[in-house]
Amino acid sequence: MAQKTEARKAPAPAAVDADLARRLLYDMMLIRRFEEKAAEAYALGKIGGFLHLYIGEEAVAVGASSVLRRDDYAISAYREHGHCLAKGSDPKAAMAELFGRRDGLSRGKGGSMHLFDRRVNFLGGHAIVGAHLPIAAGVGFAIRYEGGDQVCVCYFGDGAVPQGEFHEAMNLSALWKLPVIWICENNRYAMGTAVERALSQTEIWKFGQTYGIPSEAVDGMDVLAVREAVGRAVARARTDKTPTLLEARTYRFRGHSMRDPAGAVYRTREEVEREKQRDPILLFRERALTAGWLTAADVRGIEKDVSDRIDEAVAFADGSPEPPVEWLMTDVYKEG
Amino acid sequence: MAQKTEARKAPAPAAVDADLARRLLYDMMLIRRFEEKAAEAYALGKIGGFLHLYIGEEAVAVGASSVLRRDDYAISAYREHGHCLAKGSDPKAAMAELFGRRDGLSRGKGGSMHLFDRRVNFLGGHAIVGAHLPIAAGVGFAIRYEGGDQVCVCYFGDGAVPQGEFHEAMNLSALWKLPVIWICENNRYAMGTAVERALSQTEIWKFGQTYGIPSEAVDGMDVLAVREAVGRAVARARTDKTPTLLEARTYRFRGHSMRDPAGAVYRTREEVEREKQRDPILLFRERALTAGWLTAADVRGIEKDVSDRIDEAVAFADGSPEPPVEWLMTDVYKEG
Amino acid sequence: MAVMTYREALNLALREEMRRDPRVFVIGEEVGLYEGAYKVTQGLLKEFGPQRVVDTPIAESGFTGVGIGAAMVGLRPVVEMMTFNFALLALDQIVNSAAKMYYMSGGQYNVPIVIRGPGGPAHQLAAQHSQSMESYFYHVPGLKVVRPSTPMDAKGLLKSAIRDDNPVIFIESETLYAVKGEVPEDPDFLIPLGQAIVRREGTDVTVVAYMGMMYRAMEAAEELAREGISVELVDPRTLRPMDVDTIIASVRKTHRAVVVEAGAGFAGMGSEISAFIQEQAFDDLDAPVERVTGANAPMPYARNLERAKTPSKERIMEAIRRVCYAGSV
Amino acid sequence: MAVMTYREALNLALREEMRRDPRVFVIGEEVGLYEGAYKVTQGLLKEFGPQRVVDTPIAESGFTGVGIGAAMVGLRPVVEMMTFNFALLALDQIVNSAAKMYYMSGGQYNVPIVIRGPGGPAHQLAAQHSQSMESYFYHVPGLKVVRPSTPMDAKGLLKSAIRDDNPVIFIESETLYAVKGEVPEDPDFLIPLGQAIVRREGTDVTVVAYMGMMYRAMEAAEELAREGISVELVDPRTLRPMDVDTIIASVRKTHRAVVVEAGAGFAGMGSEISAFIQEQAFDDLDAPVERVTGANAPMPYARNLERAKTPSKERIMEAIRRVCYAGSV
Ligand SMILES: Cc1ncc(C[n+]2csc(CCOP(=O)(O)OP(=O)(O)O)c2C)c(N)n1
Ligand SMILES: Cc1ncc(C[n+]2csc(CCOP(=O)(O)OP(=O)(O)O)c2C)c(N)n1
Ligand SMILES: [Mg+2]
Ligand SMILES: [Mg+2]
Repeated sequence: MAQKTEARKAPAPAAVDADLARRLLYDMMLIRRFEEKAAEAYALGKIGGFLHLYIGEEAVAVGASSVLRRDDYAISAYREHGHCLAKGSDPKAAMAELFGRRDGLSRGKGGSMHLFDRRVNFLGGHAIVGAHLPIAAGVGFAIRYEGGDQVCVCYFGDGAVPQGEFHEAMNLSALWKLPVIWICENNRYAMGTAVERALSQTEIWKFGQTYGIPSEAVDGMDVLAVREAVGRAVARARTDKTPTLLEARTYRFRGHSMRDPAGAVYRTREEVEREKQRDPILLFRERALTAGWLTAADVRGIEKDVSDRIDEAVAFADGSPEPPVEWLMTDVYKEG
Repeated sequence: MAQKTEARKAPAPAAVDADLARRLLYDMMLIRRFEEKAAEAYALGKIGGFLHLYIGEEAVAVGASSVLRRDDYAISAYREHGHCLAKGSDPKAAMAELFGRRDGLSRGKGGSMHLFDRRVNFLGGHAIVGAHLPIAAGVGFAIRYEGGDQVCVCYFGDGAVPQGEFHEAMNLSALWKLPVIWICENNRYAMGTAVERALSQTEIWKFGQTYGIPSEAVDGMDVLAVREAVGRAVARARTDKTPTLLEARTYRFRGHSMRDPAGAVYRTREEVEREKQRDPILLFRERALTAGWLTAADVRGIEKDVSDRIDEAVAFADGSPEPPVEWLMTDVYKEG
Repeated sequence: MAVMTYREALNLALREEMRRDPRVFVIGEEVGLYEGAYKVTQGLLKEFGPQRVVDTPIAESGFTGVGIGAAMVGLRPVVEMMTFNFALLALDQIVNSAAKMYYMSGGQYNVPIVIRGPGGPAHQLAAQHSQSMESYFYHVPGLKVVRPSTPMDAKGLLKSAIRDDNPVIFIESETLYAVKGEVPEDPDFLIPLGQAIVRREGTDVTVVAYMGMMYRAMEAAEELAREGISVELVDPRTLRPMDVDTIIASVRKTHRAVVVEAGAGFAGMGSEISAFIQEQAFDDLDAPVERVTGANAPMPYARNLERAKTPSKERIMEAIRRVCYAGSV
Repeated sequence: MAVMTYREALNLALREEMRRDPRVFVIGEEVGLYEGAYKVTQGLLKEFGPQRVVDTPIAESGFTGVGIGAAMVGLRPVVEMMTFNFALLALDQIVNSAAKMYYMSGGQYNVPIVIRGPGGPAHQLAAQHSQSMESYFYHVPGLKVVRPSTPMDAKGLLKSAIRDDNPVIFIESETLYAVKGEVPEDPDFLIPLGQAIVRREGTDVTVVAYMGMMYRAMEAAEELAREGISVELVDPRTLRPMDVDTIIASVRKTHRAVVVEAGAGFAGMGSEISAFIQEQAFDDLDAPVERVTGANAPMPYARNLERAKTPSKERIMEAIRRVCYAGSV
């Protein structure tokens, strides 16, 4: 049940200090490293099915999650490793899930597209484009019903916008004033389909205006910009349950999935190279160094911690056994 | 196949003359009379199932159809008797369909909610709210594909707007430039649900703006206003395939269906009485008389013609036999 | 015991469960102010207020998804489909989200939701508004599917469905809302999901039927009794999980079976019942299991065609006679 | 005859029909510029241009409705579902609009549309992307449902589906796209819908299977031949309309039947096949019709659990042995 909790203040997104800078950089690098290692494991056949990497988009999940409480909810589509880790999940259990092992977040039954983690209120991991938006509205409904002050952050891609459920979820959240923060990760492509080939209105944030909810576009490559925009949205949602639509302008550096490695049919190499100049990790690292929030030594330290932690996650996943075959028939129904 | 036709000009909606005034008044009164007689027949048990009357909304169908060609398409929901008759269907066959008889438009298999008439390109008669909008977009797609210059008029209620298919159809028609004229008959209620309890944006025409298509609200009780607005939309659609969203502000004088006769739980008697002052037939008759387009004698003549024609329709329907029982299994599959 | 209509029994079940558990709420089109298109939710808005009796716009997949999300985090929604015909718009939410969430999450998030409303043939509502809808659900692992034929079952099974921790598809019938019957008033009266009931004991043939077809089969049975044919009538009540044992036990006794179904016959519920009967009681069968089903056509509007679409008492009687005389000569 | 993959056979069928009839067009997600998520539409954009090879946004019910509307006024759309899992979002359009239009309109508007794409179990795609989808369609009057197992069938049946005047659900398989086989190049080569084929002649038992399960059943048959059990393998190819006669004729010859199905067993395709076999060949059967089906659970991601979900060659062989030895002692 949506826990009622004494209204702890979420950290005000104001000033950046060494501590915050470290956390943001660490989380972004952790996700990046997790994804790189997952790609390796996929190539080795240790991960099967689809694998959608979040590389290039880390600032969105990290910026947003940095203003969330543990009892807030987050929900996403199938490119969700970053959202899940940013919400606080253990990379060991996440990697084990990608490996399809018994110690995985979803006991090996969900895989890469279906990470769930009740410990940190991460609600998945959904692979039908658009379908998790009404579900997010329902989580907001429950928060209001229970009189809680949590929020629900719902991440979705530009590809979900033409889907009817986007419209239904926007209208219901606006009509009923549900504390949902809609974060559209506009990485300009849905698989091979550029936004302008999918939407007659490419300024996605403008859809929110029609429903009368606060809406804005934000630079999804700037972790602080995301943090501030989401911070404002969270404040509105906690105090008077207003939903918000944020369009985070970002870019995926890799293909749609490991089966679309180049991702080069529908976009030029030049475009990809240009976008890589906006790498959210490089940008923030520079900024942190120039601003003096972090020293070069700090950064090296973070790099080391991150890579150790992910190596450990891979080792853990590798060591975790396959689920017992009886689990095929468990969790189909919950016994009363 | 969407017939290619030499571009006959549709009548310019400019000046009103006796002829046009007669036609508009005649068509509105014909629909009104048809519905009144259908209500009687329903009370007598000659019509079964649901019966949704169009009384009060006649100006929309008649104003819109007055600028259409026979080879243009029209499609609607389940409150479609008026749209079907205005497009040119024979009241005899329409009434016979309501009676479930073999001479009915749909051979008695469709009933009140599923009137279809290929003779006049009337594409039904659809009872799943929102579902016929993508179908209308498909008709527009076919017109463009065939290089024809027809248009497709799609009537739907305010209740269809919160439905995902509204959004999908708007986006596709705007993205692909399909010659569809979207006419939302906003009669302020979807069954018992007032627009403001269903939509966070109650100015329905504004949705169209987001998709970048010409959009406006029009007085749905003023047959000439509807005719002009639809005339402009049709011109745009014929020349450069631009879709349009029109919000026709109207009101249903009767209950949602014959099973909701009063329709008084969700609206006040005062409101209904007030709205009846805007009766589109009374308003236009007055105007036609004062403007001298018609004389009192003309009007009496029209009244007589209309009531004779509908009596004849009822007699025809009554006299038409039930469909032969073998028809249960015909029209399930079309044999190649 | 009180005598009440099927509609009143459902209404009472909702009231009792809403009083018992503050997490239970009702959501759907016209359930509040209008008190339900078929008045099943009459009086609920007045008693429980707009927070727990929620009117929605027409957005089936949207408000069903809202129910699923709310259920994931601990509420117990009862979603009304004004009629089940509209559930197809929400089928992705029901099948890909509700039914699979508990499994995909490795047992972390169950979805205790009830989706209820009328389904099946109605009166002259034609192809889109008059059809048997259970076939879209009973094949799906993770769902439970209920079809309650009587007021008592309507109450006892709806209460169990609401208390169940899994998604339950609860399909009523427009044609049964006015049916009267005895209903226990005890708020703790429950009928467990997954239990069939023998509506009539008999020795010559087992007839399996539910909802309107159960009543029609009962008439056929009474009439055949006069011909000396003793029919045992079994009503599954829950289609998934199906109470196979009760049906098999009956067939082992009668050695003959007829399955009656209102919906189109090809690959319907009757197919599964016929299949498991011959699988599990093959050596007991003196005749093939016969199916009496609706025609494999959409529902026509015309009264006479509509009548011909669903199994008549006569067709049920003929099938029963056939299986009874088959093999016995 | 040329040897080509299942994927190439589908591609060739599309090309031939698009060349033959200007009203035929392809529409769906990624069918054009990207040449299909599974490359079935490779080269079509280049040959036929963007007007006839239409990329869509992600809006399944929207673009399926577009196909239906276009078909009503004379075009012949081939709608690609990137995978059939997503067809649930368009199910209302398919069931309530496409399947019923011809009937509701009293024969005025037929809907010559093909909805095609891969369905069924894939490799580690988990619950939402790896499931048998045919059950949502084969029960529906007004639809035809095809499941082609070989490259030759893929070509011959897709061409017939495109020329058919009714809505046809054409479900391919990700696991078969790379399968090679002989395919007639003759552009007039068609395989009529509704005809099963005997893949292997035998005398002891009839096995009914399609798609991946057909290949697995074939392996089982070859292995059992060495044990002296002669299996006749029938592939229905079209599920609706079902070629009942070919299956019954085989059972009358062998007196035994096993139905294999990848999907969940409860109320699946196997239920219908088992039901009509015992109905129509009851006196010929020496043993109950057995079903070997997928587990009644969603599809798990883990490799070992996934393997356990669908019928193995061993389970098929055991079932065949059971029905062969049953009754014969
Ligand atoms: C309803 C539905 N249709 C199609 C697909 C296949 N598909 C998977 S991801 C995807 C593209 C989604 O793009 P976007 O929403 O922008 O997210 P991104 O991959 O860019 O993060 C598509 C079409 C799907 N999963 N669900
Ligand atoms: C998808 C769907 N949901 C619910 C219904 C039941 N229903 C029939 S008409 C109606 C109200 C529609 O109102 P509106 O679109 O405004 O049209 P109006 O009746 O006012 O002309 C509803 C909810 C339906 N037919 N289809
Ligand atoms: Mg994208
Ligand atoms: Mg309305």
